[in-house]
Amino acid sequence: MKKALGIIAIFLAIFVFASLYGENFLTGINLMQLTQRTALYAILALGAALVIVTGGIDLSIGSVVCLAGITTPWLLIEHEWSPWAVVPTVLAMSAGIGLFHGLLITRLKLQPFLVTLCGLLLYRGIARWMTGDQTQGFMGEHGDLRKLATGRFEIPGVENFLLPATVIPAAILAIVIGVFYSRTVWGRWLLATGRNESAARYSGIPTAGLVTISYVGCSLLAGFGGMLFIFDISSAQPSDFGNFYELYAIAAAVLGGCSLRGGEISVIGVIFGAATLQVLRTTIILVGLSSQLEFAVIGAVLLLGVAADEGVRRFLSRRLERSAAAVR
Amino acid sequence: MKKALGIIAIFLAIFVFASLYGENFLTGINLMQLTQRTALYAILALGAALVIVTGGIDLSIGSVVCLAGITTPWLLIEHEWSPWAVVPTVLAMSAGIGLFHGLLITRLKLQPFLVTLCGLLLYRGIARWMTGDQTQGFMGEHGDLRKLATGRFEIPGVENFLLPATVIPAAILAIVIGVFYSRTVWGRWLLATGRNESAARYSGIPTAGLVTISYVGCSLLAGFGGMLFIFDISSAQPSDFGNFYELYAIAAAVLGGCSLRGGEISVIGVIFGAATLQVLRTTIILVGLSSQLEFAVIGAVLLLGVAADEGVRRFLSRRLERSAAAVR
Amino acid sequence: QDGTAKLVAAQKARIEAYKAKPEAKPHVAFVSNGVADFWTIAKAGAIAAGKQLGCDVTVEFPGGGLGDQKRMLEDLVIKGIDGISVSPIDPANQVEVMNLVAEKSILITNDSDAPKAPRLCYIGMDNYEAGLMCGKLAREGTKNGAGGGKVAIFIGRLEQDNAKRRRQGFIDGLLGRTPDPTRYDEPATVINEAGYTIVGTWTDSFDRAKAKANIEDVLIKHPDLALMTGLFEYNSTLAVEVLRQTGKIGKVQLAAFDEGADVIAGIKEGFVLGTVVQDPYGYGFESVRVLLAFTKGDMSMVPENGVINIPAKVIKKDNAEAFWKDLKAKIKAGKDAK
Amino acid sequence: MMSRPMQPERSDQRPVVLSVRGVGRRYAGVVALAGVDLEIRGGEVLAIVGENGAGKSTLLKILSGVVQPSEGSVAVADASGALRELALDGVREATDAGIALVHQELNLAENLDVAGAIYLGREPSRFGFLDRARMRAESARWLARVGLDLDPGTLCGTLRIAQRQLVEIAKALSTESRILILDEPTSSLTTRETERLLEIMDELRRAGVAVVFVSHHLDEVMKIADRVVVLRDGRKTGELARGEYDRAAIERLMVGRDIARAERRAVAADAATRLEVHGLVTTHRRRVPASLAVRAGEIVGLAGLVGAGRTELLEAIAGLGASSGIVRLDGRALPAGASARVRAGVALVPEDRARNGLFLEDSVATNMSLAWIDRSSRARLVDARGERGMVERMVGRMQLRPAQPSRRVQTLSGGNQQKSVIGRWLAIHPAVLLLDEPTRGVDVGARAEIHAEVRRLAEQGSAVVFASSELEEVLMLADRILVMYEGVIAGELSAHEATEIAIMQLATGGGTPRAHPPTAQP
Ligand SMILES: Nc1ncnc2c1ncn2[C@@H]1O[C@H](COP(=O)(O)OP(=O)(O)OP(=O)(O)O)[C@@H](O)[C@H]1O
Ligand SMILES: Nc1ncnc2c1ncn2[C@@H]1O[C@H](COP(=O)(O)OP(=O)(O)OP(=O)(O)O)[C@@H](O)[C@H]1O
Ligand SMILES: [Mg+2]
Ligand SMILES: [Mg+2]
Repeated sequence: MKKALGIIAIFLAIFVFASLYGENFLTGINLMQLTQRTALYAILALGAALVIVTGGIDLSIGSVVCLAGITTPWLLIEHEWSPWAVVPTVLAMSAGIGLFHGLLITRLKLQPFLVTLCGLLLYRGIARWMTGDQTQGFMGEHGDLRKLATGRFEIPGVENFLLPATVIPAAILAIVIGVFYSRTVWGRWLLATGRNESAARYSGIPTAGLVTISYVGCSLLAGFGGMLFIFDISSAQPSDFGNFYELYAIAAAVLGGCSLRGGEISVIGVIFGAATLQVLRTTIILVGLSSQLEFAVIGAVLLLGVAADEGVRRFLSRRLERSAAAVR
Repeated sequence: MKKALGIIAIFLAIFVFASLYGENFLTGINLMQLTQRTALYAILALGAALVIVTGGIDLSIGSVVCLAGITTPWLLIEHEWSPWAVVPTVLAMSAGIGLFHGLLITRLKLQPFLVTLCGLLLYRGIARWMTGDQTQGFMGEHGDLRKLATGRFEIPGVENFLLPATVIPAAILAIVIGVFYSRTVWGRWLLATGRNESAARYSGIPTAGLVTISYVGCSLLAGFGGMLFIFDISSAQPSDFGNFYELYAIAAAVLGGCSLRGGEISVIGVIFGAATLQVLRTTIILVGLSSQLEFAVIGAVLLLGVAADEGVRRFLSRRLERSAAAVR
Repeated sequence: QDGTAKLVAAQKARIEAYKAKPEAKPHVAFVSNGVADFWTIAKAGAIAAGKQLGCDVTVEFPGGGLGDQKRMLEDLVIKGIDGISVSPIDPANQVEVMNLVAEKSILITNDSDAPKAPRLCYIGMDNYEAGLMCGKLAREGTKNGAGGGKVAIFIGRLEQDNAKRRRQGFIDGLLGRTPDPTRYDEPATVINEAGYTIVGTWTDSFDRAKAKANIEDVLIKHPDLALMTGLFEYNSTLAVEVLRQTGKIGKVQLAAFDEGADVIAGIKEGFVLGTVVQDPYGYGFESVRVLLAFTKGDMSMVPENGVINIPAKVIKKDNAEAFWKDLKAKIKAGKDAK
Repeated sequence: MMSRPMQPERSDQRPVVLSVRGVGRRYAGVVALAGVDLEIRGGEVLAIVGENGAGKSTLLKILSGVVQPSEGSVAVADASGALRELALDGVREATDAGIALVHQELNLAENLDVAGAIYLGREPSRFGFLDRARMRAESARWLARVGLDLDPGTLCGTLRIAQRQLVEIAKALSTESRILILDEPTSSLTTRETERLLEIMDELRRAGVAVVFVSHHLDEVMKIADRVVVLRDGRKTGELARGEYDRAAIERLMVGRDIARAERRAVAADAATRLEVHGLVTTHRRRVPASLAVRAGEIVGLAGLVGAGRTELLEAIAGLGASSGIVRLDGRALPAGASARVRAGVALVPEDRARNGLFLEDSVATNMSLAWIDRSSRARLVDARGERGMVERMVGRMQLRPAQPSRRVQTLSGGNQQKSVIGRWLAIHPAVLLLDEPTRGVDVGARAEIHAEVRRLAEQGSAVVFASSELEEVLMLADRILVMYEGVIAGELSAHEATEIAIMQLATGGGTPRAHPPTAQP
């Protein structure tokens, strides 16, 4: 929680700014859409956090989003599979990818960066080849299935705001992952493994298995996220769908307090990290800045944010130290 | 050198394959163009290796390539500066970017991944905003300056093969960097810093300064590379120029034996890493595979390569252990 | 289809209502399908129209494909924009977001049409037609020489509808087939027809270094290549560059697309057959003009079939100079407007 | 305090709980262990001694399943007492068989709290969910047992090395194993904690637990061990029961010769002051400024309990960590920052060698020449030939084993790793040498060598300050002794007036009117 304070502060600052200067920022529909996008990206970011906890990294998230996302309409529309077969197939394929990464990393001891970088190229390549670089979409069909991402729920007593359906899986995942790391034995083992692998091994912890499972989890979430993404946008091109999503996911996780050295996680932080990125992007349009500036603004604001966060942290810890000294 | 053997073997395997099955692979012009591309990417990869040695990472390489590359014709053509002013300005700007990264990382102790990820967004954003998303090119002018990248030299006694001019800076850089790490005190200290930062500090090594210089070097090479790239391709579009180049650079460095945990470098390995990626790309075309498959093939071949490399290494070390015992 | 008709009717009703009470200071938007010079010229047109006719204009370039375009359209709707002209990346699958725009605002399309969407009109040309022009240009160029030979096609990517149509048009034009926009030749297969061998289509996902490498590598693989075409602006520009660098000028013909500076220079020098140019400035200008008229309750400039045609032009040695001057003036106007 | 006699029982009637037959272990290039037979009985304390690199840690790791033997077998008694051969291929199996090991090189996950570290791998849980309350309560009990006054919620990353050592011991104790294996558990503990640990070992022995431990401190060994096994070059050279051994006998079996102890010599009374520390305040927590002066040729020892602040003081002098105050060398005030101070000639051998001293993946040569290459470089170019010569000489002088400069430090035994760090600084003749626990994990012979080297350096005019938790070492090496208590220099004793009792009195606050309870409570 303490680790998340920084990103929550950054988020609030941007939110307040956007409310003041953005047109129609505080409208139900905008908040709804922000919630939707945050939920989608949060699912990827939670996945990224799973492997970051182990001290690893997954650069293939964007490509798995692409492959899983593209495969869904490809099977449904081109091959006319039933949704009941497609969803499990896509999820199993994503989990298989994670398993493959995990085994290469834990058994063959290859560097996670390298393995998942190859993955980044490989899965996108497969998606492009499989579809012959053709856009894949639902052609207006399977509206019911797509409700998983496009559905909206009324909240009793609240007007002008409908809750996007994606919030439900995102919230469940967040809670499960949060509980997993703070309350379960395995979560604790993973935290220990992430920071000091040999200490964990000496304590009899099956580190290889746990790390492998983390990669499975990450790819599974990426695949699940990819499915929801394409349900949401209804069609995608294999060559650009999901490009750079791994960076957004990792950025959200790191902003949210996961150290890339491993062993740290804050689920609340990760979600606020994802939300911050989305609010920033929307703010740029609603405030009326040119979209050419989007990248520059996001980069500058994040950099300022983390630098300020670090500055404040240092200032506080110095104050704390001094007051502790005064007490003695 | 020993670390480079794996990638050299992978390179040779691909090279032999391409010679056998690729149309016109072993022609002077193809080898010349491969040399040119390898030299260009090797400059970026050497830069990436500089920060990887410190245990850091630089994700902004592609964006610095873009900013430096775009700024060059922008100043030359749009603002009609003289080349004598433009080249130093662009290089100074690149070095400044590296200094900025280095200070944030060593003084404010921000995570390299986060700082340079923000850089990735920021510099591309600046390039897009500065040029109004307009393609920048030389309009057929400054042919002399562009000779830096487009020049070709005859090698006495060799026919059908001209040496691309970019080989000269690449070779000089490789030698300087190689000597730096193996022969100078600072190089040795940087290797030590990458291995164990805290022990380096305890040994009186000015770690912060050296690490900062490494980031300066990386961005400087990225900027220099960006300049050569645009000399070579003559015009570029700010929104896509240099996209993903950081991944190619880092991949080449890591394939070449730089561990992302820091403290290791092999200049020869890095160059072969860069060459491998380029040969692979060309091979796909000359062998006649669909370019849709390019990504998939690169990813798969690299993965296979490193896995095989690791396998062989293990086998040898096990043999060594056994034979050592037999000697006694 | 029912829903589409309803949305069209709703938009028309909204426009009708503007007759009584026109928007005070209308705000309209122009959304491209990516980032390119083509679009900066369109932007110049849009902004010039905004200045001339008196309204606010927002121009957005989605850099990240479909998802990005969807996000921008949603955000513009939230912002409360009066009308949007969009170049849809994948019309068949973007029905929902276009419905959203039509529901809350007014929707027209440019550059790439979405006839099934509730758009009130389309401003642009037919990419198949333009491709056909380019193909004919290539056919003439090679007929003057030996005729026939190996042909290579370079294009940024093939996913988008306009790219597919443009490529197909080129092929049909080159081979002298009877035009049929619904035809589709697989990119992976080699076409042997009418004395031509189309050896392949190479894509690069907008990575120019890669695009250049593609051309270089194909020239190595096929030293006897007779003709090539770059169907996106930079493909042609890079083709010119490679021809210069490898000394293949005159040996390999080039039929170009769009108005890259190097391409125009090549036409003037005489080693580029010619280029097919669209009028992005016109797309931008017309889009704003039409949307603005809507906010005043005026629908008169929309023809019966809903297509406002702004045809492509073939630029050859004779008209290159005049075209280039005019273009420069337009770009300058656009920049100054910013 | 050291007085309570520890009564041994007749141990050879006890049941054998662990037995190894002909175990050996080879690594690329060395034989770490060869043909060792050993029987361990319940209710006995078995000490394993030997020089650095003799194979002690390797043997212990084999016993506890961390390392697989290249040959030979390990058998463990099951519940009925019958020996069952175990293909020990993992820590888990060894743990299940009732074996617990405390490693020589400490291994705590820094992001866990102390309770989490103690119960890592065996967390009390209900349906897979942690039972935190129980974990905390029980770990508090185990911390008290080892005499560590620490909140179980403290993060391990903030612990100093002695505290980490005690946490690891508490962790091993908490498994309530039948066989407890401790690899140099006392190397970073002060007398008080060592004393306590010996008592615990005695209690465990009475409860029927088999305790195996390694120590380079023969007095500890002789006080508690029922049996001593001596290893040399990976082979067992002797096994002595209580009563059969004395110090000299063991040393002879270990080294093959008698160890000469260096003579103390006097510091010239008129020697100039080299190092002067004035009003040094570290920002960490102290407000009490420390001041001290060391003359050329003088060796000053710092004594104190765990957490007394010796490390903090030495690090501040070396320019590490934020501090204010003046440090002068030969009258000149030194700039802040470790690299400036090293350049001026102030060197520190840190107490935590794995974290702050060594580049584990690098070779011995690289580790040793790190400071030297700077001194000898021309135009910043490394003198490669000179470097090779220097390293070879230093390997000989420090008696590194195996004497291979190209060996990765990680594969050296603990004591040889320590020698590599000291060698790094001896190579540059620093004007001021600061040593924090200089002989941690170093064997008797090598310790004498290191002492001799330190003395030689002092004789050449350097000022030496060292901190040691071993009173014996302080008494043996120092010309003058400063005793620290709760971050303050509580008193000063000259070599001839110093005794263990006098030091302990100052170290526990007896020298000052303030009567805080000592850090470590019984
Ligand atoms: N992983 C390894 N790879 C190669 N050699 C090793 C490895 N581990 C230990 N050795 C070698 O095995 C020998 C025995 O080492 P070990 O650590 O058992 O010694 P030790 O008796 O515990 O010494 P110390 O008292 O210094 O701790 C040494 O020569 C050491 O260099
Ligand atoms: N950087 C730090 N962070 C947290 N606590 C610290 C730090 N430095 C010192 N301390 C605390 O200051 C006290 C003094 O520690 P120090 O290590 O200097 O003592 P010491 O006499 O060397 O004892 P030890 O035998 O543990 O090495 C300890 O209680 C320690 O917890
Ligand atoms: Mg040992
Ligand atoms: Mg200490």
